[in-house]
Amino acid sequence: MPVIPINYYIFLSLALFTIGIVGVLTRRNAIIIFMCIELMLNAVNVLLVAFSKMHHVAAFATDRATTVGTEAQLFVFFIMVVAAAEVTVGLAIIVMLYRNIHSVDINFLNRLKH
Amino acid sequence: MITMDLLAIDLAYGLEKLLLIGGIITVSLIVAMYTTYAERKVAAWMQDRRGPNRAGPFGLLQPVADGLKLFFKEEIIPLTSNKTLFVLGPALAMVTAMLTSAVIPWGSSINIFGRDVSLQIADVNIGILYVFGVVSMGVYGIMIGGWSSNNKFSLIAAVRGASQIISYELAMGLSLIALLMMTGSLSLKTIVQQQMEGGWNIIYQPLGFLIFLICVFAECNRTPFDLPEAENELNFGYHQEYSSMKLGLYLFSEYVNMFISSAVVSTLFFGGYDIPFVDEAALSLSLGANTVALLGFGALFAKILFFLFLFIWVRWTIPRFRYDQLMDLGWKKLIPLALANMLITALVILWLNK
Amino acid sequence: MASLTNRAKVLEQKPMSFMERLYLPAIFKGMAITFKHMFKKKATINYPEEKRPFSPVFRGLHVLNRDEEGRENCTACGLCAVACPAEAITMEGAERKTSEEHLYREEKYAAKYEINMLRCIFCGLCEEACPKDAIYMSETFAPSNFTRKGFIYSKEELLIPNPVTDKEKYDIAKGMREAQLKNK
Amino acid sequence: MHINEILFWFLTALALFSAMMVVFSKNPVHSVLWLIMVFMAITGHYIIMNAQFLAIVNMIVYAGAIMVLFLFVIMFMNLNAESEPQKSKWMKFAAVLSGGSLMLILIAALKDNDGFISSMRGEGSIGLIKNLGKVLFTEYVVPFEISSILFLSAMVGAVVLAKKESSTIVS
Repeated sequence: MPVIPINYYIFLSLALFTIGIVGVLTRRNAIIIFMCIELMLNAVNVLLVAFSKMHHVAAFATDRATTVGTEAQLFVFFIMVVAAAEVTVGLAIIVMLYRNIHSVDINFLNRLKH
Repeated sequence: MITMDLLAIDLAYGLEKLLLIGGIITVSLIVAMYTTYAERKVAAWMQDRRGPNRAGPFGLLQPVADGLKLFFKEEIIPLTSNKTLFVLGPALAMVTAMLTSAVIPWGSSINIFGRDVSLQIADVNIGILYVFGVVSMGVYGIMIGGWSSNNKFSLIAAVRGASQIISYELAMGLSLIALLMMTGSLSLKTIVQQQMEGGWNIIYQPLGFLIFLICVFAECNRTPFDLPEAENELNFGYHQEYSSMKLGLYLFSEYVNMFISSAVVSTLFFGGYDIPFVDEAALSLSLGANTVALLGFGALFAKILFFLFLFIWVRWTIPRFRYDQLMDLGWKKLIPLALANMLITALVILWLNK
Repeated sequence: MASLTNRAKVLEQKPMSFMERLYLPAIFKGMAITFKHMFKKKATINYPEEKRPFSPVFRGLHVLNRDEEGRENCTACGLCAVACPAEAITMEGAERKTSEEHLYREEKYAAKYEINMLRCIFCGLCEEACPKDAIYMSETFAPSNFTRKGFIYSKEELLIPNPVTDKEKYDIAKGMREAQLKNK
Repeated sequence: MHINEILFWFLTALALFSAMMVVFSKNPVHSVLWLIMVFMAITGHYIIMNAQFLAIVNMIVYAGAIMVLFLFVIMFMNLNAESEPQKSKWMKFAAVLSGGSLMLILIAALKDNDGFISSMRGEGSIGLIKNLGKVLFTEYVVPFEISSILFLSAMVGAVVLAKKESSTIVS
């Protein structure tokens, strides 16, 4: 039976998370930064699902009718819900930003003072 | 030894599925081909004309001729376009159009060489959600194609198309929820089997069917909702800069989409491969299971052909919506209607269970 | 504002009833209409195989006539050119020599006879003006051409085939019109 | 190697490569498309872990709705590679360095695990819509309703933000 160690998933998730962080730090385009935040959220999602599965596998060995791990997947579901809400508002803000300062460069946000 | 056995079964299983996939792709391509022919023919008949009748008997080779023409045309990629995405657009449109066919049950199982071969590529228990997932991917074919052409008409058409598809996806999903509350399953196969026993869903969900049908029209970019390709406003729509077979793929994917959505509508509301007024179980005793399965496929096919005709029929009857009317219909009429339908269905289900 | 004539009609814009606002009945009605049209008689014909019969008064391309012996009827009197409102006809007369009696019926004949089909409006006045029954209009259209020059038809192009040397073609050219007149 | 392991490595490579491309591609539209690829790869991972519902929701919500919004915004702003502002090389280097060190620390902290994920038949039923729905509408019904209110407020917020411009023009 194929067995994938949980460590692999942890590494994958960490790598995705770090790439997201690097993106937030290196880019100046507000939309790309926003996208990198989405990437970080997804890295967490992967980790949650992996942990849910791991716990389920462990519990399944003793109890065939176990529902251990459902909560983690629901967490992921709620994270997606929050992400969707966040994107609607966030993009609306970015669009407003663009209308006001004609740029999405975060270095020019100080123009909003004028 | 056990692993060898597993491998052997896997191989045969894989082969069977591969053949099925190949068959379905071939069938849907051929049907799409002849839908273009039917479109021109029916349009002609409805306008008291004869339609294409030069290529082959009754013009039956017309789609082949059209295809050949597209293949031999010069391939033009605009200089200022984004080359990769320009090529990716039509490919995506075609792939997403074909992907949906994976979860549609094209018939019950056929027994070949002692093996029960299910006429469904994948019976996943989230069948309908899969359909929605793929449909939501379909937006990208349009958007990428429209944007990468670097033409404002294409871009406007692409944005129109994308917002239309996204808007109508909502009403589509909501109209289906009422149906799913009745069936209690997302698997299309289960839904068909329930309809075989309890009658077609159209009887219980006429309003849901109507909303779903309207949304399907909008999702396929067909008249009255063909705003993305409104010739007189946007020249030609999001595929304006395309030529040769890339244009062909876009036009073709529209017809494949029509075919697949007809299959989805027939499966969800018209009993799928259920032969009307016939008890399949009794029939299979007298005719054999394989014949009945083939007959069932024929029944599904007949339903699909009817819906394809409906698509064409509506196209040559109803004029195009204005864009604000389209959005008005989607957001202010269909979504509340779908919600009301959902509520009523829920109440009836509760009342019946009491 | 007072109207000038009192004939202006006040348009009544009733709000649509519920059934009308549903649009569905109207849509079904429209679909029934288009469906009915599927079984109606087709207005188009398969052109090269099937041809629509010309009307007996159809005025097509000009033909210069010959008599039974194959002599040209035209005597270059110029009445057709005068009658032509579009001034499409030009001609040059010439005197018949004694050796040419089998070619031309009268003593004078048209050495040059040209009709500009781009100018011609196919009114048929030339046909009516001709005292010698030399020009009449057939049931063929002027075929397409690449140059303007190609539309100026010379006498050789306008003349009907000779009934003596080329009987078959003459019959064809002659017969179509007569068959039609008979059918009437 | 079993098919699941092959898929795991393939999807992991795809996800990481696409994520890199999200950060490093100059054209914002390309970034969006690469991010869609990341989400597709993650959807694939969910399918391997038999979290079918999450897989399909990930596809519909993230790839199908959220990324279309991003694409919309970017296409309308007409942002292309030329207008993309760039940070200085040193800033980039520092960012990559700090990101890398964060990753190293996190890996060092989390590497001592002996759990595993297998794909035995019958044990993966928690990811199915039936079980998730049961828990969602019994134990988690209050958060579910609250999330719907969150959505409503987000929608109202977005509309208000988008409307603001026209009101300033009027005034």
